[in-house]
Amino acid sequence: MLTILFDGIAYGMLLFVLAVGLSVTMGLMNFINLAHGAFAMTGGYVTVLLMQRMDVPFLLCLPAAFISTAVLGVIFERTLYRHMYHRSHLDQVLFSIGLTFMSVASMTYAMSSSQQIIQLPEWLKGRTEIGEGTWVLGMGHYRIFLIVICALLAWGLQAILTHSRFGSRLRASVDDQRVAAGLGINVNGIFMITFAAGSGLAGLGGALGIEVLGLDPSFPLKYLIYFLIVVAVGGTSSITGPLFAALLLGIADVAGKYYIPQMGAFIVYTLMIVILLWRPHGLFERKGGK
Amino acid sequence: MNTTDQEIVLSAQGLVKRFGGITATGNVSLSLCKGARHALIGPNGAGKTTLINLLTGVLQPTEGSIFLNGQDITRLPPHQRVHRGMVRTFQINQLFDTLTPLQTLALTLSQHYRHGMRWWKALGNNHRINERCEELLEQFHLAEVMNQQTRHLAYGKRRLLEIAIALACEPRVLLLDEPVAGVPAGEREELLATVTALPEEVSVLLIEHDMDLVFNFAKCMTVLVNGTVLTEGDPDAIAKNEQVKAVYLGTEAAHG
Amino acid sequence: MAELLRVENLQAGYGEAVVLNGVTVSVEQGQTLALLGRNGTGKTTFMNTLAGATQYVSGSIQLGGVVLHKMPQHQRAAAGIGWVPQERNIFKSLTVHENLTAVARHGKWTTESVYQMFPRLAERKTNLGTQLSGGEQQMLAVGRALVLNPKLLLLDEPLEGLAPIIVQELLQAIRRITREEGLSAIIVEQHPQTILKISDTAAVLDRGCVVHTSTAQTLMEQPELLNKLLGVAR
Amino acid sequence: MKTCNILRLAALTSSLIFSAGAIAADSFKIGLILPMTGQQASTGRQEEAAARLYMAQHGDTVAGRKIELIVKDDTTVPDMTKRLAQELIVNDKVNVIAGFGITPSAMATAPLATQSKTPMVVTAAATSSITEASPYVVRTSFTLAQASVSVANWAGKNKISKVITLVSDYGPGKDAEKYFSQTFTANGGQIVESLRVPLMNPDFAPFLQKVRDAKPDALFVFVPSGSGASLMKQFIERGMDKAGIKLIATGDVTDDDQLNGMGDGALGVVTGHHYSAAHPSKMNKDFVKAFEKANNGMRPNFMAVAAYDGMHVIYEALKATKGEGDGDALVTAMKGMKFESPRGPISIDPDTRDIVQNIYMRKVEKQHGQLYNIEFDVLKDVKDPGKTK
Amino acid sequence: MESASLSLQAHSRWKHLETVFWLFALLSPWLLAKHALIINEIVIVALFALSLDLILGYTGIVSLGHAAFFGFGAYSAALFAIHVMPDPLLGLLFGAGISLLLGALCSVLILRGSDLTRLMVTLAVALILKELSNKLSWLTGGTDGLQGVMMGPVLGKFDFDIRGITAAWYSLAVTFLLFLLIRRLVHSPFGATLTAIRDNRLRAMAIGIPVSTRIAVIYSISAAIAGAAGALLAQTSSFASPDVFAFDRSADILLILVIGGTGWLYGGIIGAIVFKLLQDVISSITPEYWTFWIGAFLIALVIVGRERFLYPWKWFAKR
Repeated sequence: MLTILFDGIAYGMLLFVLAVGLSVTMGLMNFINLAHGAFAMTGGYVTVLLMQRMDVPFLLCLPAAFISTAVLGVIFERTLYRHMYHRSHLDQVLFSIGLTFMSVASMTYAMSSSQQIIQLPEWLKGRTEIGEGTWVLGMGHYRIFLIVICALLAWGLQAILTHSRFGSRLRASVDDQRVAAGLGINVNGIFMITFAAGSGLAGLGGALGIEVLGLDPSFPLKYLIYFLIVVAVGGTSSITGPLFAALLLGIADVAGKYYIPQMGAFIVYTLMIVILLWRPHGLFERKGGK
Repeated sequence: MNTTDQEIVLSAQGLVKRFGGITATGNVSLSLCKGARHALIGPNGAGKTTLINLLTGVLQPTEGSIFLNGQDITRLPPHQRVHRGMVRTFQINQLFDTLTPLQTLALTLSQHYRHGMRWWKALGNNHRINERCEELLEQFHLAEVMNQQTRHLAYGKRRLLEIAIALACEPRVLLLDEPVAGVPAGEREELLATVTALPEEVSVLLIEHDMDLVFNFAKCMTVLVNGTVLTEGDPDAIAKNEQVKAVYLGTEAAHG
Repeated sequence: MAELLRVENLQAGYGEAVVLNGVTVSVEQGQTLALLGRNGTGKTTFMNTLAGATQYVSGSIQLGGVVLHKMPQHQRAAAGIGWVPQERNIFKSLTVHENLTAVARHGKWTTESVYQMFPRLAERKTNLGTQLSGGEQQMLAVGRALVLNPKLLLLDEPLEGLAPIIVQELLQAIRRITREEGLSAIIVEQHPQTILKISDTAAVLDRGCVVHTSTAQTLMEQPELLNKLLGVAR
Repeated sequence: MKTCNILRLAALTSSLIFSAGAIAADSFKIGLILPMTGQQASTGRQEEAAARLYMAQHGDTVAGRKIELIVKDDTTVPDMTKRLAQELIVNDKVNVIAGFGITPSAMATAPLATQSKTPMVVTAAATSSITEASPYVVRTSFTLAQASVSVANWAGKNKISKVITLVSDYGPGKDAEKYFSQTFTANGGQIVESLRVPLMNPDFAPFLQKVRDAKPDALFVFVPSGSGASLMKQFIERGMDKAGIKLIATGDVTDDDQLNGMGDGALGVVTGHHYSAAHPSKMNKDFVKAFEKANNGMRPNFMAVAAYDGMHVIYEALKATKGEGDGDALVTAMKGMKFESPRGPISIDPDTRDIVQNIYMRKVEKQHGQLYNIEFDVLKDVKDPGKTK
Repeated sequence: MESASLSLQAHSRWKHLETVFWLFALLSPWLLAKHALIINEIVIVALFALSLDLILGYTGIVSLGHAAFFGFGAYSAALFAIHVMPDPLLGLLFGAGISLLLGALCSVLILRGSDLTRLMVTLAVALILKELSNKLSWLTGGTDGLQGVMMGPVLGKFDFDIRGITAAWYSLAVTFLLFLLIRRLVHSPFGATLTAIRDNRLRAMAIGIPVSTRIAVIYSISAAIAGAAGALLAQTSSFASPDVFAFDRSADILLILVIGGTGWLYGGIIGAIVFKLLQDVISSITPEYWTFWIGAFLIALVIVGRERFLYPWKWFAKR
């Protein structure tokens, strides 16, 4: 039972890292970026290329995935996305889906359509078990690694957001864009950095996810639904919202499939409908927010 | 105010609205007679718009009740209050941007005449509605722009349409929320004229800061301060009222 | 005395609603202007326009010789505008301290000097913006503008809706900032009596135009005029 | 009027493109409908490459007729498959339709084959019942029943008595589950539990954990080839091999296309399947070499070999009918056809039009630094058990 | 002053161009007999897009799960043909009717929340239905799809032929009739109240429009039309599989509608023509990489602007 909980947490944490960037762009910039998955995929492929062709160790690939997608994010933000901020949501959807289509086809062309597989270092491959009987807790080392990394990230993000000057300026910009700018905060610049960080996180998530979710060019579309669920359920006004939503989703999914396998696919969707009917703006609606 | 021999159309009794711990409206009672010209004034943040939202059903009061023509409407949804004759305009234009003034009015009228579910006939197929549309467009100086999309109209014209829509609903009680706010000088006269020329049988509650309009229009005034009624009376009495003066000019009493 | 702010024939508004119809005012170095007018006459729009938060239409704004009206909003703080918005607009997910540090610029006014001026804020350093009372929020809004180390302080209805004792405390503080520290300011108020006492000059807005300018003293001494311009009267 | 013109222009352009192939009036056309995009895209890629390889090796003229291959992407949407097939038959007048990545696509198209008397060579979809959907269906891939029954038989003889089955929740998966269970219990084994995972399933953890908790002797798996790798890794990560649970599967799980990337954890996994890129015959060695050469080192998998053999069946039928393109004659010629394929000897069952082939038991081993499915046992001439009961 | 009645009805009057368009469309199965199949597919997609336009374009309700109704209609019609009778028109009515009921049920889900909430709730409904169609294999044939759908002749006379001419003609005729209905509807007072709700819900309430009821009604109608489109697909392809509920289908239809432009009826139709032809032409040239060009097209469309890109002739449109 504990093992199931553990697996659910690991899965949820991974979803969190993948989706948090999307939640940030939606919440902060009111921009619907359905191409978020494409950034995640890019991060994944960067890792695959580095590991397969250049034998770069896995641990080094992670920051590389983050940085390269973040840079890509900045480039896209400056050249394309910024023209889309003032457009209607439907245009944004059309635009970002177009981008996703292109990325899928380009990736198929460049990397072929088959599943990519990476070899984790040995120390990540094992498994440790604690306890006995119903309370046995079996932990795959990679999943421990995932939980640790993602928890650190979540904690780090939270720390940056709550304890750094950048964080307070970012929160100020989200709270009240107009007044923040009027008090000398460069809201556009902050948004750009945030967009880059969001893309970078997606890339990192993509890299971390190869082992669990697999990686092929259809990735951005395949997991889009999951990202959107996390964002919708978690709300777009905090870090804790998506984190909680992702964990809930991960645990519910894993536990649901374990205990009632024949209901597997229904659980997540039903849960989402129920939550959204109960709290239409997500679990962590900002008080008095829009 | 002379309420004894006149029919009371709208009355609010002991309205209280709290948001969390904050009391936005504290025990406000108000009544309008048939044909009333009543102004509601008060400094910013006095709770005027909250009061309008309570009356029209956008917000539910925490306490108190509202009667329209003697019927308790406190729990009715907004659109049913409209059916019973209470209509409002908005401080910030709330218009149908992609429709023309003509379409807007035709649609409002057909909804008013209970044609809102008719789907088999074209809008504009009804003689009565068309004629009434033309009258309203004429009356509100909108005839020459009737086929332009509302979002492309001049601000003053949109303000006029805002009131025309309300009148199309043939209100018995009309709540006007700052009708001349933001209207440039050139387009102002037209608007003032239409407000003063509203049909006599309609009871009007006006929220306004423009003293020209208030004093030209109102036969009775209520001063709202901090969510409660400070005083009520005819314009001259209000103009002379020291308490009101204090509120507006900020002698020490104002903050007491 | 040198002229600090010069606004000429300013037109601005929100979207297509033009609220300011050609406003011309000026503020001298070290002086305080009381900007008066009834509700909806354009006072707040004027302040917001200086801070860059409205739709600018035409006219010019210069602050200490620098052209302001074409400057992006976020650069105006650096140019010397210290804005205290009407609704206070405390950043609600920031603590009191963060509200100050997030925007602070180097200069004479520091978070410490703000805490000295408003000891209540020092006590509530770690509280979130939303947990403050109205008066404390107003103090924080003023403090937040001060740590920008502005040349010109824009106070938009700083006394609105506050308890009398807080009003006094704030008035004291404002008087200290403007009179003793010599910071130039524009103060918007609906209640002229309170504010004229601590101002040098006064301007009255009606329907987006300046309908009266004089020294604060002159206006204060004419209650009839005041009532006509600002009271409940024709 | 402008709308009209533009519409006409669009129609004209499209008709030009549609009819471009029709110029060579006497060519023999094969319409190959495959998923070329989306999650099944690798199937399409393998098959197209193999078909083209076959044509390159055997020339594009057979019995005096020029062979023309038209490839269409059905995006794995059955009604799209059907429409494309219909267009190929009606407009392009193809003589044979081939491909069909998933069972519903094949099922949707089968009535069309009957109606138009067009031979339909199924080179991918693997549910038993497809060949029964139309008398014009000929299959050169495999059926899951073939593979599953063989695995079940092998398991019964190898001290495996308690098994949990884990299959993807769709037609082929259900087939695999059914035929494995039938055979395995008939041989005295016990099925502890039958798990079905959703087709779109990102994480196998809960299912594998369930298996681990139940501690059977072996886990029998069928998932479509794309998910095989991640299932395998999670199997190892969960330490199930160390807990004494064997992984037995149909060959989809250790798909040759992916096997090499799975890493050493895959070593020793036993699967039953009809093709391995390591099949020790000269023909296969040549095939693999040519395929890898033509496709940037991509290793052919069982999809590729099915398309390769599909082309062979079509070529031979055409030869047998002396270049006549008549559908009935072609199907008659295909029935009972027997030949050597890179996978070994195969034949087309004259009664069911389904493939009869050897099923090999293989174990993943390392050869020349690469992972391969190395055959160690063979069940000869396996007919589709789905039809022989 | 121009008469109000004239101006008001100007929008609902038939334009010549429309007449020409529909004449051509209705004749197209004969004029372009070779392409009857793709015409049929385009028509079905156009009808589906039209149904989405009713809620998205005219009422401002977003949906990422409209395939729920499409698929429901498809399965209903297919099952009707198998278990009750093979008459296409009755099956169509049945499919549309069942979808109407489903739409009415689901309309309670979309009344609250933001656009994102609505997107996700509608999406979840479609995905749950998809899963159901997979699980209830005794009824639906599971993943393999529902086989053995044998359709009778249309009106008892016209058999479905392999060239797809009857199918195209049948779909066109149904779509045309439904289009006429929809066209009436959007130009009626009822239609105007929908636009009012889209433009400004607050004001719509303030002129006495019962907003929630209206949304529920139009949502159900839209569901019925989507169901009819699904039924057409199932009938003309004699097949239904869980794929009819797929996310891609909902997403594609949203794209198609947005490509053509929302809120003027022809948007969905033009979007369907453009998208399907592009897909067909490009994917027959490059079956593996056609999505790249579709993506490029979408981006270009958004950046250049729909008006300039697609219809220089948009002057005859509603606005």
